[in-house]
Formats: sequence, C-alpha cells, structure tokens
Amino acid sequence: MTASKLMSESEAIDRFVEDGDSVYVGYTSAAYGLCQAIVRAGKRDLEAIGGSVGPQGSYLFLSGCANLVRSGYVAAALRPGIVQDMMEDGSLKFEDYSNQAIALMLMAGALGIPFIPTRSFLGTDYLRAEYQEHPGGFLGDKKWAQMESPFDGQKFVALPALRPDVAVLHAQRADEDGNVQAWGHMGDAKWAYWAAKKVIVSVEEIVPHEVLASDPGRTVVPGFRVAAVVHMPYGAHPSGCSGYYDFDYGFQARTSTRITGSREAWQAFADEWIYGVRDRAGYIAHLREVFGQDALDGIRADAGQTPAGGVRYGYASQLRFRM
Amino acid sequence: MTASKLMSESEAIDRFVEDGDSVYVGYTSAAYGLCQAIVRAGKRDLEAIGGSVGPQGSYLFLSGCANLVRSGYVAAALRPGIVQDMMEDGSLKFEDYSNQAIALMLMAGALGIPFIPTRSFLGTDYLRAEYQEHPGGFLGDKKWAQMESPFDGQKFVALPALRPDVAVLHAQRADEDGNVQAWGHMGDAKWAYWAAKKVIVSVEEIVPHEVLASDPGRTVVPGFRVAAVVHMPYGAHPSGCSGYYDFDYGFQARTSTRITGSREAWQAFADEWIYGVRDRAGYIAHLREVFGQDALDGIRADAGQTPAGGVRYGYASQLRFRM
Amino acid sequence: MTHAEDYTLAELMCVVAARSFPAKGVVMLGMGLPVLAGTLAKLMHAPGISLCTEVGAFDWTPPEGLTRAPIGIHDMLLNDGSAMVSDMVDALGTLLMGGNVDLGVLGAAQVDRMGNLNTLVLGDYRQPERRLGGTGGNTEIACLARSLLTMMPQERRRFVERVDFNTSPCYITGPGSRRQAGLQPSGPNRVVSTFGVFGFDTPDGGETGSCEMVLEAVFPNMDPDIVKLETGWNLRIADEVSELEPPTVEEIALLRRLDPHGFYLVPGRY
Amino acid sequence: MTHAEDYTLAELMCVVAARSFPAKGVVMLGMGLPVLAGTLAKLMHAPGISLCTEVGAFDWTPPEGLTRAPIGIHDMLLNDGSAMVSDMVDALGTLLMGGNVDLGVLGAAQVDRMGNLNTLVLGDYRQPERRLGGTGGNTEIACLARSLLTMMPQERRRFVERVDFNTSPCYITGPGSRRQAGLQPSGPNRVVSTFGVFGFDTPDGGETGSCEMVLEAVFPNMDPDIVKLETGWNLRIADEVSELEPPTVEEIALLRRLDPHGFYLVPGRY
Repeated sequence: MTASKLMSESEAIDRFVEDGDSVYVGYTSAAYGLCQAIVRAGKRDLEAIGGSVGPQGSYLFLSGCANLVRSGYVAAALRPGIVQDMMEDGSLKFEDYSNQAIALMLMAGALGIPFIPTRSFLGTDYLRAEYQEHPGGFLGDKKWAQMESPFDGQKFVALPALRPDVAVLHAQRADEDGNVQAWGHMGDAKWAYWAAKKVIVSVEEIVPHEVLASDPGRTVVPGFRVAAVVHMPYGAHPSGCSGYYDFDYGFQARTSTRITGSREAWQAFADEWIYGVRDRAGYIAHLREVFGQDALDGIRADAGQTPAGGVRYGYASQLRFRM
Repeated sequence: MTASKLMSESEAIDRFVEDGDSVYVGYTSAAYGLCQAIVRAGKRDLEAIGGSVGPQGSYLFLSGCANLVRSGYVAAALRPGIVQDMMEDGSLKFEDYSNQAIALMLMAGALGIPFIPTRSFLGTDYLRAEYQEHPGGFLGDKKWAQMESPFDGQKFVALPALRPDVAVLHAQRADEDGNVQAWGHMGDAKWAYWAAKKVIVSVEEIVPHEVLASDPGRTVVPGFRVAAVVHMPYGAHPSGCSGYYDFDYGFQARTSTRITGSREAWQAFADEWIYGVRDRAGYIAHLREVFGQDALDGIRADAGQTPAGGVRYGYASQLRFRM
Repeated sequence: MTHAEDYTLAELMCVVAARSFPAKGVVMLGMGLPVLAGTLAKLMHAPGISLCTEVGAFDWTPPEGLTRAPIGIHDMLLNDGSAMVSDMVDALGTLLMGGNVDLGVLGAAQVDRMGNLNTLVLGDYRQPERRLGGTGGNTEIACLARSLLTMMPQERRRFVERVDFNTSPCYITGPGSRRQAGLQPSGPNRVVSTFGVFGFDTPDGGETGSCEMVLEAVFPNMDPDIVKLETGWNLRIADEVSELEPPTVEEIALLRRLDPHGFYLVPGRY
Repeated sequence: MTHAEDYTLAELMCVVAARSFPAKGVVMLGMGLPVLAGTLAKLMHAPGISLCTEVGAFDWTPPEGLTRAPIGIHDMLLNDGSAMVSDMVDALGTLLMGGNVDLGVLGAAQVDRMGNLNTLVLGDYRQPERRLGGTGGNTEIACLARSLLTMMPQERRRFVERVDFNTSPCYITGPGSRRQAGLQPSGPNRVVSTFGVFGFDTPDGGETGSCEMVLEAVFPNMDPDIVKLETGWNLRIADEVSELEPPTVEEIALLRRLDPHGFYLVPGRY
C-alpha cells in the first residue's frame, strides 16, 4: 500500500542523515554497519547520542564526522588514547549524563513532553554549581534543572526531552513498509525508535508483512515512523544480534578495542574495514577473506531458546448480542 | 525456588485487599472475577481506579464497597441511574481525569517520579480555577498543577504519580511464581502492573515457568512484583481475553448494562451472579445452567492469528576471544 | 456507481465522514461511530491511512473475511491485522502526544461554534443537569492531533453556542486561543453531522480568522435553513454550499455488512 | 568443604562478594566483576535472588549447561533463563527508580570514606588528569537501590578520603546528607575489596552515626594494618575484625568455569 522503504545503506544515509544532525547510535541494538556507512559518506558536524556509546558511535568522532557526544558512557574514553585527547583538546565536546538519563530523555522526547523528572543525580557532583559550565560541554544551562514537586515538595532533577534528528538501529527483522520487530533485552532502543525524527533500521531479515502481523506484540515501531529499512545481514557485527550471532570478541580484540590507541591504529582500521569496503556486504566478504568462514561460524547463535507454549490472538468471528 | 503464589480468589482478596485500599480495576485486562470476589468479601471504603472504569469497577461502588472513583470514563455513569445518583448525592466521590492522564499517572507511579508532564488538558475547562474545588471531588488541589518547562517555558500540566494500593488484572497466563504473560492491546494494564503496591492477577492458564522463560519478551511483570496468582478460566467474562474468548455482548445486554438502572436491578443481578455463587467457577457453572454450554461456545475465539515466522533468542555457547 | 435509494441519516453521516478521510496519514479513532466510519474509509476510500486506537492497536488493516467493524476501540479483532499492538501510553502518549497523529476522529455530546467538544456533563460542572460517561481519550485527541474530524448528529441541543464544559478543545474562544493555552495549531478541521459538512474559518489552524464553524456542504435535499434551525447559534453559511453526492449502493451495503449486530446504526439511536 | 589452596586476590574478592549476597531480593548487577560475582552467588550461595541488568533482563536464572558467566550486562545469554526481558526504562526507571531493587552491586574507579563512588574522571572535573568511560547506570543504582555492595581492588589510589567526582552517592558527606539531597536511606551497605570487607557506621541508612567506612573482616592472613596502608585516609577498624573463611575448592572451580575466556580474572587485571 505504501511505497517500499527498503533501500541500500548508502541511499538511506544519503537521504536521511544530514550534516549537523544528532544521531542516536544504538547500544544493545548497535548499528555498526550503518555507522560505518555514515563515516563512508563523510557526513560532518554530527552529534553522537546513546546511553552508552560503543565503538560504532566512536567511529563517528574518530573519523571527524561528529564533534559532539551526549552519553552516560563512552567506551572509547575508558583508556588513554585519541578519544581522551579529543575530549581534552576540545575537538570532541561532550555532555555527561547516565544510562538512565539518556533512556528517560529519549522517552520524554518520544512522549512529546518538555522534560522528565528523575530522582537520580541527587547527591552527586554532576549537579554542583561550579560544574554547570564545563569547558568541554555544549549544552550550558539547558542540561538539567533541579526542581521540587508541586504536589509534595519532593526534590527531583528535570531532564530535558531528547529528540535526535536521526536514529540508526539494528534489529532482527522488518517488512518493506518499515514495521520492525526486535526481541531480547532492548536497552534504550525502544524509546529511540519513537524519539528520533528520522529512523533508519538495518535488519537481518526482510520478511513479508504477514509474518509481522501474525505477532504484532513483537513489533517495536510501526512503519509509518520509519524512514528507511536496510537489509543488512551481520549489520551489528562485531556486536551481536539475538538469535543470529553473538559478539565477536575475537574481532573486537584484534581491531575495535585497539583502534583508539593511536591515530595510526585508527587509520589502519578505518582504511581496511570502513573505507576499504563498499558496504556491509563487502565488509563481511572481507571478514571471510581475512579470517575464513570460521569467523562467522564461530559466532553463530547455537544456544538459546525458541518460544514454547502456544500463543494466539483470537476473537470470535460471530457474536451474539441477545440471548 | 520461591513459595508458590497460586491461591484461590477468596484467599487472594482476603490477604491482599484491605478496607480503604485504592484498587486499579483494569480496562482491557478487566478482572471481572476478582472484582466480584472483592464485592463478595464485603471490603469497604475502597477507591476504584482506571483509565476507563467498566462494569466490573462499578460493582465496587454499586455494592457499597467503594465510595471513590478516579477515572477518565465511568461507563455506568453514561446513562441516568444509580451511579449518576450516587455522584450527585455524594455517596460516590469522583475525580475526572482522562484515559491518557490515568495511564501516564500510573507510569509516573511505576517510575517512582513525583509527577509526569502532559500537554493534554491545556485549553480545557478541567483547568478552570473555579472548578478546582468540586463538591463531588476528593483530591482538592493535588489533582494537577499548571507549570512551565524550566528549559523553554513551554506550558504543561503536571499530573501526580498514582500508586494504587492494589491492582486486580486478568491475563492470559502465568506461572506459580507470579510471572505473567499477556498479549494483545494492553490499555493501561502494563503500567498498573508496575505502579500498584500489590498486584493480584487472575489468569486463564497456569503454565510451567519454562514456557514463560522460553519467550521472556512476552512477560509483562516478573513474579517478584506479584502478590497472588489466581487460576481463573473465564475470569474476564463478560469482557474478553484475546486467544480465549470474546466479549459476551449477549450476557452484557441481559445483565450488566441494565444493572445500573435501578437499585432493584442491581440487587437482582448481584444476588444471582455475585452473592449467589461461591467463586468464578460457580459463576461459570451458573452461566452454563442458565444459558447452556452454548453461552461459552458462542464466545469462543475461533478467529484470529497465531505467530508465524520463527523467533529465537540465541547466543553462542562457545566464544573465541582471540583469532 | 449507483446511488443507494434507502438509507438513514446516521448511515449517510458515516459514509460522508468516511469519504472525508485523507488519502494517507495516521488516524486515531475515538469511541463510537468513528470506529465504523474509519473501517469503512480504510476498506473503500482511503486504504493508505494508518488506523490506530488508544488502547494500543497501530496501523490496523481489516483482515480478510472481516465479519464486523470493531465494536468499540477495544474489540480484540483489532489485534488481527495490526502492524503493532502495544498499550495506552504508547498510543496516547508516544504516538499522539509525540506528534504522530495526523487526524483524530471524535464524537461527543456537544459541539460548539468554535468546534470544542463536551463529553463530561450537561449543565454546570459543579451542579450538572446530567453527568455523562466521561472523556476517555477524547480530550487528548482534541488537544494533540494535528486535525480533527467530528461526527455529530445535527440537533440544536448538541450544536451549541458554547459547550457546557470544554473537555476537548478545538479553537476554544477564537483566534490565538490555542496558542495562548499552550497548544499547537489544529486543522483543517471538519464536522460531519446528519445534515451536512462544516469547516472552520481559519487559514492557519486557529491563529487568525474568526475560527467559527461554517456550513460548507449539505446532504442531498437538505436546505441550509433547516441546518440553521438545528444549530444553537446564528450559523454561518459558506458563499457556495455544495450538495453532497448521495451514498452509493456499495457504500451502504458495506456499511451494513460492517454492523451486522446493529451496534452502531440501530434505528432511533441517532 | 575443602579450602582451595591456590587463588588470586581478585578471585577471593569475587567469592567473598558472592557470599555477601542476601538470600533473596531483587539485585541489579553493575558492569564488570559484579556480573561474575552475581552469577556465582545465584548458582551457589543465594539461589533465591532475582538478578537483573540495566539493559532489561529481569530475574535471570543461569540456564542448564551454562558455559560462561555473562560477559558484561549486555551478554545475549541473559535472555536465556530470564523471567522477563524488556528495556532500560523498565530496568533503570520502573524497576530501580520505582523502588523495587533491594541491592545494587557496583564497581568503580574510586570509593571514599563515606562509600561514594567515582566512575567519571580522575582529578578536577573541568581539567581532569584522566577521563574514564563514564558512569553508565552506576549513578542511579547508587542513588536508588535500597542497599549497595561495592567491589573494589584495595589500592590507596582507589580508596580515597573523598572521591574526585561523586558520580554515585552513598553517604555523601555524612549523616543526614542523603536526606538533604532528596535521597532515601541506603543500607546496610558493604564494600568488598581484595583485602577485606567493610561496613559503614550508621544504624539507619545514613541518618545518624558517622557514616564512615569500617573494616569488619579481613581475608585469610591479612593484617588490618596492611589494609590501612592501602587506604587513603585513617581507616577505622572494627573492635572485632574477623578473618574470612577461605574460598572452597568448589567456589574457585565454579568461578573459573564461569570465566573460561579470562574476561574477568585475567592475571594482572586487578
């Protein structure tokens, strides 16, 4: 009924990511393939957003595509290296929140309310007056506000609603209309699907609409909120996708976790695994070339459970109104 | 591992509903059987809560068990009769909200935050100063507050968090530990499961824990938040339960929708269908006696869909950390 | 396309409302006749719309072999054919308040000159002549949907100068009042009654213009003066009032097939 | 029950932490060693606890044939054996902020005399000596769980008089300061290090008492004076310091089976 939203990763990024956009980069639904496509497209002045920003988000600032990050955890800043340097020299501005804060702020954005109260942050140094203007920050006094409840005077922290310009996420399956189904623990993905102004989803499988409609409780976002769907097997690699493949710790050890140590290490990684391939299919082909089919066999999701117990969404086809 | 939470409806009500409690009575997860058990137990001074309060909630105030109602819609007040009279003569105090308001207030209660902003109600007469003290109301000036966002001055209405003392809900299935699974559109049930201090759930089926754990994304509340589980087939009748049976409009036409017309009509209904039976099993047996097996066959959920398309929650049993 | 010969005013209202749906967009259906009109629209006039309900059905496509329109917004058959099912916070919060609903379709007990609705009380709120069931999700749909389609039997006691209680704001007291209240613009809005179709005199969703209701089209053989008689204020009539195309045989047949139990269109109800 | 002969201090810390879990209650596991200790506790010492993670696993029971403890809080194997899986708002909002978490288990870069943690920066926040990864969910778990179990290698640079940046408040600046900040009482709280176990001097969750950390038990053959040497303030020692039972062969064997890849306990890491 609606035009298909299925497109290539490069088309999705070209059409729906603009220079200057704030980009939710995922966490448990880490969109590695889409983030690499953004780097390949050479977008500029982006902001990376996520409760926790993993390596895929760091690609955006390591490559110079992003110069802002709003997060509760930046994995690449955990150890000395380029990212810590960037945060020090001002080439990467940052706002420190927490996982709960980002999740709630996305929820507030999705709900269309101006802010959301939290009782977290009370008693912390985050709220100290002298830290409210941080040389590395970019939000100034719009970052949070301390308030009291109009009903009982209870103290709380107001977190501003967050509506990323675009969210890139990876999920298990979708149909061509952009209806997306995902399962397993979801992190802050659910609310990102609803908070972002534009949603780009890469999925392991494209399935007929009837498959999704047979179990609509599994749908996390309806197609009318999704701008683009990209069919991208292994789109989360070297992160995992429940039911398909697990985290590739071997690959991470060899590549991702070391890439922030030096500019040379980053460049070598990017040249081989981002710029050196055309798209995610090329990336996976290269993975096979370098490590053999074993690279994929080794992360196959061979354990875990399938739903048992019948579920039926049923109603009566004929009703009686009078007895 | 934990003690079973499975018990009879009378034990659940005796142990977990106290005089003076506020009681969420369900909407799409209408707990008709549990509400009738509350009436049978003769609890007093209750408050009925629900985005929309259907006949099952009205049983509480028609019977004299409840004298307060907080809701966006009271079905029994739609037409002249006892409930309109009670709202006029003060024997039923009420607070007028809306479906969105009650759902958001339950969410705020579940989230442990003091209030939740909404942009609904702006521009309505609900907020008119002269209506803030209503002779039929009971919340006074703690009902809502008009505020402005600390970030952009945007106007909003603050709704206070709502934590019912107890929630009674009906769902498709649970295990003995009180882990509950439900599917189909959920109304405000999801947040009631988490907002209420005590949760009592009646279910169509008790299943082994393994069935639920095989598809944990379908679980709506974990057992540690549930006080009691009651195995109660047809516990939502004459409302429906997706996958099991549909609304019994015939029964409703004959009984429920007429019961608020007069004290006599209510008493006749209550004597036959509430006080005249021992429990929900007795109610269903009586339904069969009066209307024949056809009463149940006629509402059987014979149409609808079962999930197609394989779902697997998988991971790799063995991981490689180095390549 | 043959015109039907025999139909009630309520049926006519449903058919005209169904024809008024946009070709696409996200639609939230309120309680009552909007569900029937929305189902008819989706099946016949506007297959591209995404029908949603406040209890949590998203983008419902009537399944093959549909035996009835949903009875109320909570009919379990809405799970069959929906792209997603979830809950009320997702529907009335995330979807609606989040700004995703293009059109809300509503009924009420009263509508007034500025399009505001009343679902709560007749008379003074503190000493009402009569309580009603309550607003349900009507309030938020009126506050937050981008545009509104209201279905209302044409009766003088229902079309009033000013609603007894404004549960569901349209243009409130006139130009600028939505903005002053903190609401976004609303429109273009429409009222479909059992006599005709009304628009509102505002080019920009309530900021300028008089914002009052204007009769734009009448049902077959209906005189605008009769509409005025069943309207509780001095109703403005558009310079050109068109006469609506009568319902077709197909529309009436489908409508009746969708209401096999007379839940919506039982004679005398409207 | 035979005592193990060969184990590292990090292994000892995990075993002692696992033994410190309550018999039941809802537990939220922070990043790092808490996941390993929590898995060990659930399997061996406290089968009645309900393990939860901030990404959305609720009440996880390790499945039969478990080949590893979860690697991080986001390991997909946490979907296998959980009674419910959902998302971060449900876990850190509904579950945690809603008041349902009895115990939070945390690690950090620094802990101070009042039990506060730091996960964000070393040195001054505006001109840090070193940035760290960030707090993740550590802040809210410290603010909102009813009690805390902190796991921390015993090093003078980590046990500091006052954390460089208080990301995760325990007793903040002493008695009454949680209440003044708007937080609920917290406790009884415990810190398990590579040298011993610490409690806090407060009978009521931070309202009275000095609220400072007190050494209550030491690891086998550990002298309290050594603990003082690796603590950055004048550490208070309980009147009676007990010596902890050494780990058993079974505990160490299971612990190692749970970390087959050396993700947690690779030598030299702690």
